[in-house]
Amino acid sequence: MSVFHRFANPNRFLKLTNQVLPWVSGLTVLSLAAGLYMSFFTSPPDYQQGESVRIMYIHVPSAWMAMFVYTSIAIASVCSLIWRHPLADLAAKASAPIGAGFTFLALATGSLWGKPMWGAWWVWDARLTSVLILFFLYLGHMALMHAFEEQERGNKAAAVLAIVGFVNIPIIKFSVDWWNTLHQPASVMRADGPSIDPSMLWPLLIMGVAFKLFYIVVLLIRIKSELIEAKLRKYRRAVVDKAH
Amino acid sequence: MGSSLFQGEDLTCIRGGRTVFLGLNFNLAQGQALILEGPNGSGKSSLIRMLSGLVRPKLGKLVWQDQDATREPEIFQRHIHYIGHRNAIKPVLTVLENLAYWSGKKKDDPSLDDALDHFRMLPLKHTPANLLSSGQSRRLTLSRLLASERSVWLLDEPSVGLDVASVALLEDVIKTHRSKGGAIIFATHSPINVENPNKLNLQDYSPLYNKKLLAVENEEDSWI
Amino acid sequence: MEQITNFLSMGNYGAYIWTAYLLTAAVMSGLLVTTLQRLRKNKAELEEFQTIQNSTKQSGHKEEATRP
Amino acid sequence: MKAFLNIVSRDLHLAFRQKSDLTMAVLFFILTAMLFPFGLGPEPNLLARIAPGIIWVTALLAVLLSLERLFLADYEDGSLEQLILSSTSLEVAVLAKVFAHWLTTGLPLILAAPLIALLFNMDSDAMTILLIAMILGTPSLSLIGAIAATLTLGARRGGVLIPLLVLPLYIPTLIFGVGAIDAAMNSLEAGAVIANARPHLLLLGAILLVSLLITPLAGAAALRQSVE
Repeated sequence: MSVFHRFANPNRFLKLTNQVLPWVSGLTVLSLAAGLYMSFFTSPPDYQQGESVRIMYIHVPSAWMAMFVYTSIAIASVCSLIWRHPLADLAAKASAPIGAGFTFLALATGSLWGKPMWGAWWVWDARLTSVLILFFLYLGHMALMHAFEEQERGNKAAAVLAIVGFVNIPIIKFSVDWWNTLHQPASVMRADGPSIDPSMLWPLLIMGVAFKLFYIVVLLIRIKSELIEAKLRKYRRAVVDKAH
Repeated sequence: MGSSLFQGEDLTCIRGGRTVFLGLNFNLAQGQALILEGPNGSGKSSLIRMLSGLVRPKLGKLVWQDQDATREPEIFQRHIHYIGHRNAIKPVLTVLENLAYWSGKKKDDPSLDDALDHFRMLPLKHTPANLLSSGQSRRLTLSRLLASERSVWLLDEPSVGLDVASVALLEDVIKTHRSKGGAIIFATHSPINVENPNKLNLQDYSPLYNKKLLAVENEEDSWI
Repeated sequence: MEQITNFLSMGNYGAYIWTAYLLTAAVMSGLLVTTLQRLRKNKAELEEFQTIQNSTKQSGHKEEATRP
Repeated sequence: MKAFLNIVSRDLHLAFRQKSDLTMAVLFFILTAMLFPFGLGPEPNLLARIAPGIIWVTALLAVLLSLERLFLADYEDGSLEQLILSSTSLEVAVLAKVFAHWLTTGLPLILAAPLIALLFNMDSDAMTILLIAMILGTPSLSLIGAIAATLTLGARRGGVLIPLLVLPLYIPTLIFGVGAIDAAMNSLEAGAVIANARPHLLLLGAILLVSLLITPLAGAAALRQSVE
């Protein structure tokens, strides 16, 4: 009876993860160190914003991650709903806290950058508001996922929410172009090429890569942990079934 | 016995990470009655819900009149009537309004009166449903079977809350339904007498009771 | 010494910049640490279960063996 | 279409048999809005200035209160299973239920809004825009709310979860709803009222269109999961 072979094979996934993990972790440490060094020592102060521009090297990558992780969750949710792949559910579940963390960082570091530049910790402009909504979407996703007795139902409900909430992502991306706001417009991800100096662009990009690698490391460990939990649940059930 | 109406091949149901039953086959022909047996947790309700199309089988095939309907339960949903544990009765509506809504018929349709009469509910026709006893509610629910005129009935514990006389009414209705070529699948703990029924014991397909299946399940690497 | 204070003051933006970086470090290491802790806890529990299972399996085999 | 009207008339029927359901949202709306003059003082200019925000926020909370009931009764008494098994397309059924919900909560709110606007000294131009904005905005509130209502069926703390899921998604409607009235109040020439409010109203319309598209799909998917 080979019926169970047709499901995802978690053992193969675990084996692959264990092989990849040391390499990704090493790369994360390297790129993080290089990014930090460059953002403090090789990049110049901004001619308008002075040294405070150094907050950019964590603020902008955090904001990228906030959107990137949410997009990953939305893609995983589509896979979960259409192909019912169990690993997609685990990936979405494992990603949400990481995404929420980075969204919080984007908001907090933005606030710390905004205070000296704009004179206010917070302004209610389109970009900030839409990122705040994103943060609440992450919280709602996590709450919904854990709100059901049956994990399966939580996964599916959260998947629908993630897909519905995805409308927010283009709004965040283009809010600075559509509305004239205090927040500065995009300077890296532009159709006609980045508009900032290479001495600032490089540390920014390297930090961006470092954050993404960090996400992959934490994500893989979390999925691994979830898989072990699933195995534990199976053992516990077996004990109950035996007593039946 | 008529030709094959509804078939299941190698059906597997997994709920909350637990295999409820696996490798289950059944065949329902016109005029047949299939009784699902088995202790608590062997998956009787799950199977009935799967056959109604509410739950999709994880593995296996559902065939309706030689047509593969595994992916499109809509094919057979038009021909079945499912009655679950809950009665789907709105307390603020009258007995007749409740019946009319789910059978999709006008309130003055004579077949509604007939259906109510079969289950001795006609005198309560204009009573708000919140005044009904649990047995009366169940009888109202069962009268939908007659009003909706579907060929296959899927009944999950239809006799819950019914007294002996009402169970006899149900047996009567089932008999007429079968004689007209209808088929029926039901799960029950209390005896309902039907002529030459086919029986399916879910215990044989449940890893919880059939330890041979448990071994098969445990051997596999997949645990999610 | 003066170089270090200059570096730390960051053109008078030091308070904002260092708070931002420290906060980032705190959140990221927090994510990593909680994740690793959970993994370790789950791994330990799994090992416990597997040792119990193995011992019951062995004793089960013995029982079968002793039965004629 | 017939199935759509069937469901709408049934839900209206049910709502009219239980009149408390019908009046609760609108009573909440009026009472809550009336608290603000007591809290902020009766100064007419101040009240006129903040009226748009108060009307929208209280309307939003009133809709929020009614959301949990939208699908819960059908879910609990087994009607939802029968609805899914019936020949009606579930997407149409979701739209019908949402439409009935709007008729029983959104519409009364729109009818009550001019009363509150009068109490807050809003001028007639602003009141016209308020009504247009609410006609465009309240259906979106029902539509977006329905998604959360279907997603939380069977959840442990459904009632607490719905606000968490729904309020962030309501923010755009709130922003443009208030923005439209503010723009109308700030226009100096009489003819410019509509022109100033126009972009906000168009955005409200866009939100309505997007939610009209998303809600039936997401709602039907969530309903199917809820009975699985």
